[in-house]
Amino acid sequence: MNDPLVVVILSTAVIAGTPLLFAALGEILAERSGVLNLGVEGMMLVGAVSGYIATLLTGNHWAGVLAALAAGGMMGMIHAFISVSLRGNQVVSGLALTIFGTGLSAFLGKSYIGQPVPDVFKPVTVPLFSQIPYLGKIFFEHDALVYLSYIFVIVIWVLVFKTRWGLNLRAVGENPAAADSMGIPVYLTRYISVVSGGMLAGLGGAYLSLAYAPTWLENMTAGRGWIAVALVIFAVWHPWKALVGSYIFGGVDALGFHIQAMGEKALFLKDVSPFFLQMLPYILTIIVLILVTSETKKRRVGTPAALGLPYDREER
Amino acid sequence: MSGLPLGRNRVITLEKRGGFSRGVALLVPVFSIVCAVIGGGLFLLAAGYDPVEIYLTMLSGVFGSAYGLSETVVKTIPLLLCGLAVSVAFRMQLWNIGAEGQLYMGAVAASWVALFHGEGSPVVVIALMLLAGAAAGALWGLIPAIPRALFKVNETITTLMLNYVAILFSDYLVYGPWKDPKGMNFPLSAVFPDSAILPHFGDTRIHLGLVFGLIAAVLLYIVLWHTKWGYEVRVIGESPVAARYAGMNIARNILLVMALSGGLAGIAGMAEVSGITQRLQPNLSSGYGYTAIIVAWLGRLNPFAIIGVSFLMAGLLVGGYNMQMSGLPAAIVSILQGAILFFILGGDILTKYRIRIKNTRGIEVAE
Amino acid sequence: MTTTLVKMVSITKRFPGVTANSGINFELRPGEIHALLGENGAGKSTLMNILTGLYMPDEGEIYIRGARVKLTSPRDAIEAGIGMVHQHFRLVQTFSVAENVIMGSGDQGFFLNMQEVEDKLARFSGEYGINVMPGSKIWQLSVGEQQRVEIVKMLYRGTDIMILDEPTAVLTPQESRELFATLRRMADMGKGIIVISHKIQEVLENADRITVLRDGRYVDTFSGKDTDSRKLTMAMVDRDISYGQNISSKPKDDFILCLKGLTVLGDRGQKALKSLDLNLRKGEILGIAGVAGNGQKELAEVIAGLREEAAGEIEVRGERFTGRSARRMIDAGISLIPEDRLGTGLVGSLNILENSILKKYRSGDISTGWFISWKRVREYAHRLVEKFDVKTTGVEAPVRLLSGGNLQKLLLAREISNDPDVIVAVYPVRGLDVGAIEFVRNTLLRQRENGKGIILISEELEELFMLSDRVAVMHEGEIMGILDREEIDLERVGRMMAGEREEGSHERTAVR
Amino acid sequence: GGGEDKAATGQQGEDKSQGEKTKVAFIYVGPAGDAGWSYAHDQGRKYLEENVPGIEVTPPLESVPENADAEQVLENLVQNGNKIIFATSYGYMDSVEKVAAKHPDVVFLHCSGYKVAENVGTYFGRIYQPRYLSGIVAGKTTKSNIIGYVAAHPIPEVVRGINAFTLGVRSVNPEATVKVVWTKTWYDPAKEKDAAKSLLTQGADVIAQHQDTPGPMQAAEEAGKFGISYNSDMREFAPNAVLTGPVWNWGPYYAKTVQAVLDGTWKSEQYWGPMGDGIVDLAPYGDMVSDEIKALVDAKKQEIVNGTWDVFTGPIKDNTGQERVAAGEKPTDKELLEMLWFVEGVDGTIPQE
Ligand SMILES: Nc1ncnc2c1ncn2[C@@H]1O[C@H](COP(=O)(O)OP(=O)(O)OP(=O)(O)O)[C@@H](O)[C@H]1O
Ligand SMILES: Nc1ncnc2c1ncn2[C@@H]1O[C@H](COP(=O)(O)OP(=O)(O)OP(=O)(O)O)[C@@H](O)[C@H]1O
Ligand SMILES: [Mg+2]
Ligand SMILES: [Mg+2]
Repeated sequence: MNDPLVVVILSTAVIAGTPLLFAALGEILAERSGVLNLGVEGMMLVGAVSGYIATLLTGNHWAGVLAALAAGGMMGMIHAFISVSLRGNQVVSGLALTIFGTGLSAFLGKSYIGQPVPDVFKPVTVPLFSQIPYLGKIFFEHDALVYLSYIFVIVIWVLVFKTRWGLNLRAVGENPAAADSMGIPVYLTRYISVVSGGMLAGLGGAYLSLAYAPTWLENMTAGRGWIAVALVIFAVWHPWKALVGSYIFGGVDALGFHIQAMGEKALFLKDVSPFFLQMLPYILTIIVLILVTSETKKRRVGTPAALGLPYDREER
Repeated sequence: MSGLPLGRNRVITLEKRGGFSRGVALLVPVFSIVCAVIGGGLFLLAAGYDPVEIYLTMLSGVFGSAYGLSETVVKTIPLLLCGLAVSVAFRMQLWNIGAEGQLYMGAVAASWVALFHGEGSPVVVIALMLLAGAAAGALWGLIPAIPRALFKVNETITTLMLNYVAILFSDYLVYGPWKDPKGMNFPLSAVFPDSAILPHFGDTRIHLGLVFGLIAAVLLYIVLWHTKWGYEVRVIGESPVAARYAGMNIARNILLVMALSGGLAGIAGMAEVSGITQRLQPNLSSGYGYTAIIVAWLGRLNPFAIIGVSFLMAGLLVGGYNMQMSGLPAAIVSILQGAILFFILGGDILTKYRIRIKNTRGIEVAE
Repeated sequence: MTTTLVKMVSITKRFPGVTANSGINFELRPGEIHALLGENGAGKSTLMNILTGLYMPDEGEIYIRGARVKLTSPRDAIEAGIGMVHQHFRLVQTFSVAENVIMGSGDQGFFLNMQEVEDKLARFSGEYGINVMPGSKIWQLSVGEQQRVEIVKMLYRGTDIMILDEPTAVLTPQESRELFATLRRMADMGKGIIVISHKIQEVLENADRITVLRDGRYVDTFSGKDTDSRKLTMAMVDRDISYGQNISSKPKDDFILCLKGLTVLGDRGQKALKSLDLNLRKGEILGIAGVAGNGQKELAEVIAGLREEAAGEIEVRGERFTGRSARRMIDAGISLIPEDRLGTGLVGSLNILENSILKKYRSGDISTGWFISWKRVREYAHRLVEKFDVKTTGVEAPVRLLSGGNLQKLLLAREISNDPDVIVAVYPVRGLDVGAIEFVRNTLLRQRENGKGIILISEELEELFMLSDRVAVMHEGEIMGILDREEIDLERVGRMMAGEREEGSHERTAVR
Repeated sequence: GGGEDKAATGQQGEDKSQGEKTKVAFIYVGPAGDAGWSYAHDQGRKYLEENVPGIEVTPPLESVPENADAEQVLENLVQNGNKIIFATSYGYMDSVEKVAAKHPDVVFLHCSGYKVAENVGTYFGRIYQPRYLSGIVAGKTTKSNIIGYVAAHPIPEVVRGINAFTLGVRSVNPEATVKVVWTKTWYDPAKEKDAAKSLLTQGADVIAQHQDTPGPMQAAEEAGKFGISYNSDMREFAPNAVLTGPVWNWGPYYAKTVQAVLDGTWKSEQYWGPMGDGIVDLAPYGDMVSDEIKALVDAKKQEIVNGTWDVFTGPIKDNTGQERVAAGEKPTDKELLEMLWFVEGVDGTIPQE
């Protein structure tokens, strides 16, 4: 443990941020298509338990990842059906999905309580990259899912901003009527992005149960789904900013623990009540949001214009 | 894409209703609930339970006894106040997710009055607590309102974050400075003096907070539909551009509405500590601020509808414990509650659309 | 060999409460410009929405190039070579022109190559004479430019059945003329073009054939050469129309509104008004001519207190009113009839009662203390509806359900009943049919007789010349010149609209 | 309603002759699937069901919040005819007090509280005893002489555990200190793991925990360090790290208590079960624990079980150097129950200002 403390904290931040990042990326996809999904917490839980059970049954953690993706996708399907096809209220549907997912995950996991995962994700050092001073330790000494999250950030960024599909996706989220008349299948696009968003949320959950704290415990996401939803706004619907936001959130939490653990060495901070240290990530998020808002307003980037609104072709 | 294919030449389509009668407006929620009950029942059956028995337990637990009913009302109180709180904000398109935190701050302020200025005439003390609770909630609602009004900072995220802060702050007090010195160092404040405790109805736990909630609903209705300010709020909510055009001050109204919203949630917090727990403690709220969002939406932001919906929602929550008692694991109760909401939402579509099966042969391609 | 491009046979489409199309027949030939004429709500847009796959008809058949087709989505229509510029543009505001053009199209690879698109768009400009800046964002463009983007979208897809829904409603005469020249060029290449319009003159000048709809039914199809405006009007409305003329009294001499050296920033931070001087008299209609997007919107907004002055002064009745809020301007007797009726002028989901008091709810006639007296509101709203003949299913129906013409009537009714001294009317007849236009113009003239000052911002020069006591011409935020009624001359105005300044004809009040 | 009727007949039925089974109920603060606190109680419930005939155990109520809901749930249980109710978290204290006052015929047992009544008993285990013993193991194992302690909430129960543990550590290794980090949550595996990591970064080589999940143990495992678990045997989660840890074993207590009520011998008491009763114990040792250490622990355990010695026997100084317990003295149970100061050797603060 002779790395500088900052490196250690940042390295923890990456891990703590990863489940948030997966879920936030998923939410970015859904919201970019105009569908608000407040069911992330439920999706993560179902992903976590499915990944865990599949790993337990097959002995292979990649099977767990697949199961989590599938389960998250199914949850996305429910939300898509209600909010896209039935044009139901997206807020209520999302909240219901969280209640539903909490119950479903507990139900599924009941008989597996307290069993360790046979095959967990273990840190793998990336050759070469890990040699980079500081950054190597921070970013390249983690498990495969963390690397997968980097790839997803890049892939989603490219997909959303550099491809035909992404252009269509954004068009659907900004102005479904315009997209529709250009022959873009609005409902299909929304289905695809909500379902893949669910898959990513499921993966975020599985990261908890297979890598971060490998086991299944009811409610083990402990509110991370909500944070992920908030991070998307914070990130102005942008994958890179979601990455930064996730790491800040994870890191500030870790920082609070380090300040406590440092004791006397933390100087004046040692006298700050842990209750107040715990508030840090939330307060910091608000402050950063206020700081970045004026900037993003100037450039007219922000909420997808059709977010939360069901689309109906014959509506005027 | 607008229809589900059904066989060769048929599609199921949703056809917009051209407005609907009051009959439909009443019938549809009933229909939705029936759907929800049947859907939930099928689910229970699939999970290997007897739906009839489960529903009966739930109903008898909630409505079958004076006690069950009174407890449902007890739970209605915070849901009603928070539901109203959230609905005013939503009406102006302010996505206040922060009722939970505002409730806690209201509870904290009311507790401060009770703990440090609680001796005296009950009327005065309770009035002061009410005032303090409302003020603190309002203040907590104003914090996100200011950046929202000035710089358009998204309030969804700020209100959500402030929930966590408020709960930590309240915990800080009960674990620290406000801990009951005679409480064996448990994280609980001292019990409030009698003068700081809301009167109860009979020997139930229903307390005066119910009256606060009902009065708030009526007042809110009057304010929204019969005052100039309420009119402004509704216009701004429907069309901020038109409101500006009409010379309304949007920024000021954002502050006022968020303060009102926070204030109502603050009263919920005050009522909860003064009426129920009678001291400040951790875990004060069972997520009322969040459930209130569902309540507000299902009540279509209408104060009177919110009274009904919060009662039903309370029944669903209270009934959840009853179902557990009859052997339904908590997990399945949550699944059922989620499913019921899905069905209510799914049924809701019938208020807006008529389902029609269309024959598409008439415009089929010839080949 | 005259094959038909499109044949629509006995199309029927019902909406809850209305049959928008009933048994309509329609035919389009290659190489023709075919106008679709009819009053508001006649069913023109509906018919075309069916042709573009947006609406599914309840009955009827569609043939494209002789083959029967089933158009279940816009995609089917696009594949059949049909494209449409909608009445309300279907553009993504935050996207660039190029992005709007290529979205949904299959000809790009998986990865976007914006350079390639931009090159292709540049070639289009040459070929069809339509200029667009591929890199600009839609929200930065004027309405006219946005329309060009819509047309380019169609061209880009190789559309040969082109539909334009009221394309000239938002264009200046010059722009309209250019548009029809472009359309003619395209027709000559063998494309079939459908243009929806209310403007009889324009249709007569440009269309090869004209189909008229009334009340959702097919009336007749005329050949452009063999018909006249009288016949068309009769087919459309079944009666004669007469516009009032601005002939009577002279304006008084006292100014009620003076703008002095007014500079205002636009949405993009540019100077939308540049040190502008303008005065308005009592009993005067001051017309503002100019190509849309030259500062008219900002002018109206600054007068109404909806936009801040960067420099300069506003005086109302000689009193300084610079930097006042919208509310103060309303109280000062300034009324704005905004371009955007539903959204700015009226609140769609609120009912007629609620909309009728949008600016009056603070006044003592309507409210007592904090409270609004709905009884009084009801009486008031009924009076408005009766006096202005607003057709409605009831004062408690959301105004969203009102037709365009009736929306405008309600808006005018409300504004005029507030007895303002100054009325700023922005494109007050845009998108209205002849009957409604008649009503609006006559109403404005009556207000002039009552001694109000009216600023009429319009893109229809004919209208301006007919109604205005003076016409000021705006170009890039400046007044190029002001012509008195007697001096008005289409040539001069046209030159000024293009940016030529007439030194003599400026606001002479500064000297006075 | 039917519920009331049943309760009424229950009240009269002093002689439960006709196979009328006594109903027993449990309420848990978390899900039974938390693998921690509530899980341990649920194991106890199962034991009770299997070992005591003549009772009917109502399905346990999970995740009952420690607020207004608890009172309603308790009242409802009574109305459904339950005669013995175990409320398994300290936050139910007020609710139990209120409901019990209304139903003198029902026996309430409240875990970890301090308020008793005619029909309300409290129960708890002296978990600090095995904690002390686990401290011995930790103190013997540490090389860096820094031991990390991941603690949930700053309440007396947790503080007492930290102190006992530290006393155990220092009894064999006076050089060692125990660093405390508060997580402010009982239950968040990921967060608890991060807290443990911060302690490891600060040089800790043994991690103890007062948390409900194996997160801290997993952190120790990954870092190649050691851990002292809590609640249940956590060796499966961190086989190379977990040395041992204090565990709960509620079953025998539940069986005994219910039997006593059935027999009519139960009397209200503040039961604080010592290690000798088997309600608390040490989890099985990890393979790396040497026989020497085991012997050491066993010796001390004997003293505790025999009652010849207890953990907080003086002299004990607090971590500001002030003497809190004089030599040879023992604090009263009340003093133990409200303990909110750290003993010497603890590096940390108790947030209470
Ligand atoms: N979205 C809608 N849903 C239901 N009914 C509508 C809707 N929109 C319009 N209507 C009905 O259709 C009628 C005609 O609407 P439209 O805007 O086409 O009027 P119009 O016939 O063009 O009238 P005008 O000439 O005054 O513009 C309205 O009076 C209204 O009752
Ligand atoms: N989506 C819709 N829902 C309900 N009614 C509609 C809808 N679209 C059109 N209508 C109704 O159908 C009728 C015909 O409308 P349409 O828009 O086709 O008229 P139009 O001839 O284009 O009129 P305008 O000149 O005002 O554009 C109107 O009464 C209108 O209200
Ligand atoms: Mg119309
Ligand atoms: Mg139209």
